[in-house]
Amino acid sequence: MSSPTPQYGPMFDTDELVINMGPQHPSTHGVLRVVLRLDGEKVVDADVVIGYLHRGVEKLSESRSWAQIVLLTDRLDYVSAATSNVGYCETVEKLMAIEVPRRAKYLRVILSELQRIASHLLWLGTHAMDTGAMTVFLYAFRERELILDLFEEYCGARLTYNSMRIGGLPQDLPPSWDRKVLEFCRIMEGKLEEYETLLTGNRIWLERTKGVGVIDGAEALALGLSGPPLRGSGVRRDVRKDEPYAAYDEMEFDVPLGVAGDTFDRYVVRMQEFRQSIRIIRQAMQGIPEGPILGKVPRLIKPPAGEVYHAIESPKGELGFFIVSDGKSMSPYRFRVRPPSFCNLQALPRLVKGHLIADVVALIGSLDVVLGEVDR
Amino acid sequence: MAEAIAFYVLAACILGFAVLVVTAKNPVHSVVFLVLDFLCVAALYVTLGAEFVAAIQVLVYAGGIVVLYLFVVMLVNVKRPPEAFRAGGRHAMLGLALAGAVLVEAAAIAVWSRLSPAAPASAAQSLPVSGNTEQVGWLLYTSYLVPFEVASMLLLVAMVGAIVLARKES
Amino acid sequence: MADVNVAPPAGPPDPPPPADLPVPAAIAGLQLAMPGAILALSFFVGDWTVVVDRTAILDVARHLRTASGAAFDICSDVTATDWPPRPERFDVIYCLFSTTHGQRLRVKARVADGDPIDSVTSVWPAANWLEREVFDMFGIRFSGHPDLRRILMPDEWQGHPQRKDYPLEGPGELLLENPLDWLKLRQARDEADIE
Amino acid sequence: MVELVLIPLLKIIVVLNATLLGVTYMVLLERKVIAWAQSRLGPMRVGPYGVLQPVADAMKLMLKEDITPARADKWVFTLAPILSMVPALVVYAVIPFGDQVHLFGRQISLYITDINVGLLYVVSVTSVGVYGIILAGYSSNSKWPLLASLRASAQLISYEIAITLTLVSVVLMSGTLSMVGIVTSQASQGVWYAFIQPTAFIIFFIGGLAETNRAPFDLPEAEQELTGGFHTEYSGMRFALFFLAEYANIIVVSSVATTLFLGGWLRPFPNVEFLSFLGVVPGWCWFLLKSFVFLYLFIWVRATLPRYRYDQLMRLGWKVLIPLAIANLILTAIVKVALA
Repeated sequence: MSSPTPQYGPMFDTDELVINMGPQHPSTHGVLRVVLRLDGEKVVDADVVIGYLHRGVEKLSESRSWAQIVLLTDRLDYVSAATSNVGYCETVEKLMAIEVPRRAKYLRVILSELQRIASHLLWLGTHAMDTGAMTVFLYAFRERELILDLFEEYCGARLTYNSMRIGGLPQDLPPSWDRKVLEFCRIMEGKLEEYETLLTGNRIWLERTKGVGVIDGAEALALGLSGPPLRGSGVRRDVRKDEPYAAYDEMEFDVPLGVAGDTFDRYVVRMQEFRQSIRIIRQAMQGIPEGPILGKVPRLIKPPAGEVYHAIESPKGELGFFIVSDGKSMSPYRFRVRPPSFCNLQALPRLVKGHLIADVVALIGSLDVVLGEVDR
Repeated sequence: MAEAIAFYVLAACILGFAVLVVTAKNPVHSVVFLVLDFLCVAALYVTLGAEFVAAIQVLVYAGGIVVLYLFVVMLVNVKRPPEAFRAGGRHAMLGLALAGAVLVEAAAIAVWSRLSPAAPASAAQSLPVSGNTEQVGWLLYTSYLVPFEVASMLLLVAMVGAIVLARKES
Repeated sequence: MADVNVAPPAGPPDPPPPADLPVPAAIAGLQLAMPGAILALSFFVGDWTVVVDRTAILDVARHLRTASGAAFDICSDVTATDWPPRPERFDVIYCLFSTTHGQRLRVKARVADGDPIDSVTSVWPAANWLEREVFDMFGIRFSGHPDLRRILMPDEWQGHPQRKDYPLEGPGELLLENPLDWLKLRQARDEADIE
Repeated sequence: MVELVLIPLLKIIVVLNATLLGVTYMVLLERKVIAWAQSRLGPMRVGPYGVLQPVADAMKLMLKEDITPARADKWVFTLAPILSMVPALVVYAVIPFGDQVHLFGRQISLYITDINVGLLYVVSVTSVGVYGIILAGYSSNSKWPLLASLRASAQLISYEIAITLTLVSVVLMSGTLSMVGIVTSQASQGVWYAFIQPTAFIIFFIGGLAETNRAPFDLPEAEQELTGGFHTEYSGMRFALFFLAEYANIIVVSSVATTLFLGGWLRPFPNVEFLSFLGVVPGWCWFLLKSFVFLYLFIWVRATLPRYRYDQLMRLGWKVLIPLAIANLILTAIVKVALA
């Protein structure tokens, strides 16, 4: 309307409603707090408040030995501990110029991709649950359980694996583990169809996700999105392809891309990544060479003085480690994590603006943040 | 006898709730009393043998319109300053005058019907259908067709007007 | 487990690149465009680092973002390190990546305690939260930042935890002798808030 | 005296108790069916296969602390669950569970009463139930419940229109508003109205889902969005009343749908002679069976579908269901006049 906004008398109060979503809220995935300013149900502005799970991992690492930090990285993205392990170990290996045996590299790929499937399953379950489709949640957890079993058999833990060592891996595969992994891949392919039957063609699901939280590629890059949220906007950026680590340069896989950059495309990208991960696991299982699993690592890990940054593609996005060693003490001088969840979460206020409360929930789900990693 | 008792109890409730509607300090409480008032009115209709009107009363007034009142009251969060509760003022005088007018009108109708009784009561008997609902329907679509259509037209106009007012130019 | 007998280091080694190694086009372009801004060049285990002047950081960022030879469109990370013995005790570090050229670059600026540095949020919006975290953890002020608040620590927190002189166990100023007293105080405050 | 007071009183007691029992076991049924849909077992600990779970739930809810928030509107806060529960139970007065049975030497009809505006009674009484939700949200003095109650009021009013329009189509077919009359007219016309009014039937079912705040229209209590919706601040027995009211309403909608569209207590194909052996099964069994199908459908839908968003819900109600219902009504009227 061209006329100025109507001025209500003192009798009426039509202020915007400021509402606290979290830190205790069923769908903020932990302890995320979003302060929403609402006009009716429409979000006018959002302020993301984080830090409720801040444990000072970066500070703590400055007084832990290099090997001990592996298990701190478990607790960053606690639903995807193996990839965090890989990221940290590779960073230290880069700093110390340790050559990792090829078998270890292959195993890292297999474990990372299993972990990616597990993490994406958790995302799928919670994302669907947030939009009200609760059966998918239990289906996804059913399959995630299989992966946790595989990890348990490999390293004895189900969540915080501590499954990597600087220079390689702590142990070789247990007997007949490879068969079980392939069997899992077979099961998983069938189950993917099941999820897609419940969601991909579902009209309500389409209405809830299409056109929600649209962000174009350029803006997504500028806002620092990485991982599936960035690829959902059509930007071909995958650390596994751009800066190959472990044995990814020997794997053949596609990088699924979205077009519209909305919640649905982010969903589709992750659903495709399931299939790509299975493809990578199969290749790696087939091509896995014999040999040692631990490289030549000095008894006392004491990297030379210097700074190093190394990034890997975690299920959430680009997981980077920036480590400074002073070359003298037994622990890093500075240990910095570039958490993908943190940087992805940054885009939330931009994404939710103008959408409804229900979309806020869907968008938090579609960014797939883990607060352990956001707050560190 | 039973009917008379029911009538006086219901009438007392209606009047009591009506007073509460206007005296309640919280607008939401007012609306709640209004609902109770309407329910009592519906019960009164039932004692008169007009089940259809009673059901419609509950459905349209208690179940529909007052929900919208409540909606509005909650949405705009009406804040009445303390001085609004003070007695006196022009509004109070105006209200008193209106109430007086309504009272006089009601009394006039009562007196008038006493003087010339039984004229409208026979209309129901002459209808070709029996049953409460059918009679209402018959009357609406025969004798009162024009007023009925005019009323519905009026409502339509009001609705369109409301939509036009509420629409935001994009 | 830090060995207390070892004297604290006065800064990163920042080894200069070997003479026979060609300098990437992006850095060469920067050298050409802003020769005064670059203080040092470093190459270590495959990572290139440019140390630039604190006051020139915004111009350097703009150049690196827009120049065709650089086109660093992703700001992966903004972080800092603390070297207390050095007069300019902080290094603010920007990890950049270019999707067009597929290469990485680290930009580093030295900042003294209390000195502000220009915010690069206008160049890379992604730096918004990252700079907030650096502010929160190190107390480095970014001038021109749209929303410089603490991000991980509570707003009323005293001190900056990632500084080297900040004890690992925290300063302990919030803990009274009897934690119950503190809880009671807080409850009284909360109840006053509700009423 | 026996006819006038004792028998209706007994009927009311039986129906109320059966309803409350049915409601509690509806909760168990839902938990079980959803569990099976999700490859779980559901409650298994209390009694064999968890059949005593409702008892345990009731105990728990009764023993729980009944909390009233500090700045709640106390009267309204107490009134709201009652306003929600009472209409849900009062509706059962006109639901015909069966025809007449011979019991203790008396003809006893299997319904509490048959009033000539039965259907209108159902609609109007259930429409009052919305106050429970709205007032709960308002009186909690909490933001999430307030949002939920705003959603609820808009949703219930919108879908009530569509539902009522479909009911009018049915009434056009039956020519009566009496619930018993509608069943007997289906018997005399020899067809369930679900077959001649399929559009109305589907709209009624969708509207019923929305009216009872069930998935995919469970926005007023969308836990993932509104942290529990309008009953966020309620605990103990007052919460239980909301819970019971919701399930009582589901059973009401199922019963009404059975009565209006699936021939109530009639056996399948009431006019097909060679299927008359189906008449061995008493009418109330058919009624319960048909209602059960609906209840199962409600649960199945909940286990399958995601939730609509508020604006989509409104669009579906106003731009799809209501126009469809109106078109169906007009078509029905035209056909009826043409045939007459």
